[in-house]
Amino acid sequence: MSDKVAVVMRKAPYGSVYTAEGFRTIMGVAVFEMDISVVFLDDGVYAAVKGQHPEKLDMKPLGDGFPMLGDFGVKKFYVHDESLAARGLTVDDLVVPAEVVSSAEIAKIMGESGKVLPF
Amino acid sequence: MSDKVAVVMRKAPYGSVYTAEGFRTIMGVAVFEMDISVVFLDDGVYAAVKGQHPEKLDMKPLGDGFPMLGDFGVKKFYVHDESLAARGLTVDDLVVPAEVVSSAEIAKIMGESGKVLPF
Amino acid sequence: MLYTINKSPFSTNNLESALGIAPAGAPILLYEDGVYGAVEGTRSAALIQAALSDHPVFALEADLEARGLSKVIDGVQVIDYDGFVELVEQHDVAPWL
Amino acid sequence: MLYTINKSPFSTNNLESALGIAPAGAPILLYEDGVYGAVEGTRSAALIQAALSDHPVFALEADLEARGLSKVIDGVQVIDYDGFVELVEQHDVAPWL
Amino acid sequence: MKIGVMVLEGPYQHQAVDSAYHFVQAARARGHEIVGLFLYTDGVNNANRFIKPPGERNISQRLDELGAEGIDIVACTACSKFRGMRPDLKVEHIRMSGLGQLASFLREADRFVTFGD
Amino acid sequence: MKIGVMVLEGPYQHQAVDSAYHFVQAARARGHEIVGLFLYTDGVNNANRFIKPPGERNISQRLDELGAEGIDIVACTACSKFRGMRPDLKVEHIRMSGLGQLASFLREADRFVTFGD
Repeated sequence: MSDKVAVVMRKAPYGSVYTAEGFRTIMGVAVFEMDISVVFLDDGVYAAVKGQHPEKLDMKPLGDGFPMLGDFGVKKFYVHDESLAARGLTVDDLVVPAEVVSSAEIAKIMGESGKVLPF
Repeated sequence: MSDKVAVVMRKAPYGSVYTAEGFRTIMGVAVFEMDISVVFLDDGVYAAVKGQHPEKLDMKPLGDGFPMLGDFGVKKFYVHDESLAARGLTVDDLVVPAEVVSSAEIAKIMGESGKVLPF
Repeated sequence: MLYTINKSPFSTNNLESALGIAPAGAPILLYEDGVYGAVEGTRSAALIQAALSDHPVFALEADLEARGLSKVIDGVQVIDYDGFVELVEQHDVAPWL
Repeated sequence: MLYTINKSPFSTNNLESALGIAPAGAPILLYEDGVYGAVEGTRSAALIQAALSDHPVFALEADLEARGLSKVIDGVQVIDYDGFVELVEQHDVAPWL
Repeated sequence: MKIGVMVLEGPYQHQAVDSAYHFVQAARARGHEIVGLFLYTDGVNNANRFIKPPGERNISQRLDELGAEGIDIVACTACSKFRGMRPDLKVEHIRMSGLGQLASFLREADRFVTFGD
Repeated sequence: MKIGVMVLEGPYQHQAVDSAYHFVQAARARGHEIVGLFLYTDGVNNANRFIKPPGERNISQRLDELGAEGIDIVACTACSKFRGMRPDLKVEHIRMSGLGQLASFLREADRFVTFGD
């Protein structure tokens, strides 16, 4: 019995549904008072970049939702330092003020959460 | 109007349906007298390796089918030299006597076929 | 032949694989998650920068905008779906899925 | 934590990504198309060979057999689904999809 | 020009069918004829008439509209059996057929484009 | 031990649901309790009772059997709407519910394993 879970976002948005469902999972599970850590890793960092405009694809912007998650009690956002650097990004390019963390710290966050949901 | 088509197998078997459907496409389209070139490239070379035994997964072996395609008029099999080498394989590891070809030759085969079906 | 790539070069080998096969002069189209390969200043930008000496490279505008990508590598031509169709008029298609 | 990888190391960066995160001692399980990473004599074998000094590495037998893969890298432990469950008894799971 | 299109993935999970839709619209706007749109493997799931996405684009309805405008949209029969996509679950303007239909589209088309994962 | 399982892909297209099935069988053989099997995103398509694969394993039937043996198998309601997976199309022993059910499975489980693409 534990109410901790880490949602690890590793995939790019729009090409597939996983980012959108990862977001929906965070919100949907947070409502039930789970203690959620959100980790942006690999192409998952693109889930949170500013300025997404998928209107021409008739889709809804995904990035916009992340800052609202605080209202649902989701406050722990982490982003992988190397994944940002590989993409020429900094945390200022993201829609949420995520904590920039190393590989070792991500392993620790997942380990402490115990359960990992991959999107 | 052309009856030529190249079926390019780039994905590994069993993890996803593409190899199985690529095979089914080759057979199903060959029956309608299309002139088919089959190309094994990247992880697609694994589609044709000998000794596949997916019975424990309750699946049917895919490799076994390729040699039978000759009966449907499919005789042009090509395999990418670099893809074989990267996987420590030779053409003798394959269930069909495919012609070992270079990247440039694959581009030429696809170009002459005009239509490319990716699996 | 037009080589079309829809995957991020960080996640899959599709872009590298297509560039290894495409002969000089063959146009490359980046669309869907493939447009991440067109962004400047990333670790995989070198792939497209090198390709530009041998290939015309295109990236689909709607997919770039969707993903918030504005800084495109110099020399990559940003096109819309009308431009995609125009490329298909001029070339047979090799989809690199 | 058990890191589970189901993709070919030739096609995606999943194995490399997981190995970059997994701390020393964390077990690695290769299953589905992930078992291609366990085969000796391939260009990506170096990934698992290097990992073996830091991690116990497992490969799922049914997936190896399905794909006709018999030559497994020295030190990789071939297990069945019962062994997969045993690993899950001992560790939380980080699925690297 | 005559253009054939194939889609290998289902609705919402992958962008493939969306890209195919936008491509088809652009091709028609440029005066081309779509000789056929073949829904293969999970692509057959795009034919489901019960798709009801709250507040989002309705993919099967979009395809149904393309079909009503005269585009021949075909869902692979065998793939449909594997996925429980029965004829009575389809939108009106998508029909089912086998690989012979794919062969016809390939033969008739000047260009053939596949969208997938 | 209590184990929760999630499946993110549909039948036949990906091995995910097959792996989940074999894993669940092995876990039960070792005496574990499966607290729930959550079918998410395309995973909901595994619930389709009209799946009729000629000569191959029937995935929805297998899940139905697991459900009949007491495993709580839940298809995500919202994902089902997006994919046209109506309640009357499901096999008998799979029910529909929302993310609250996923939260319950997560909370109750000692271990949680996800199968996907």
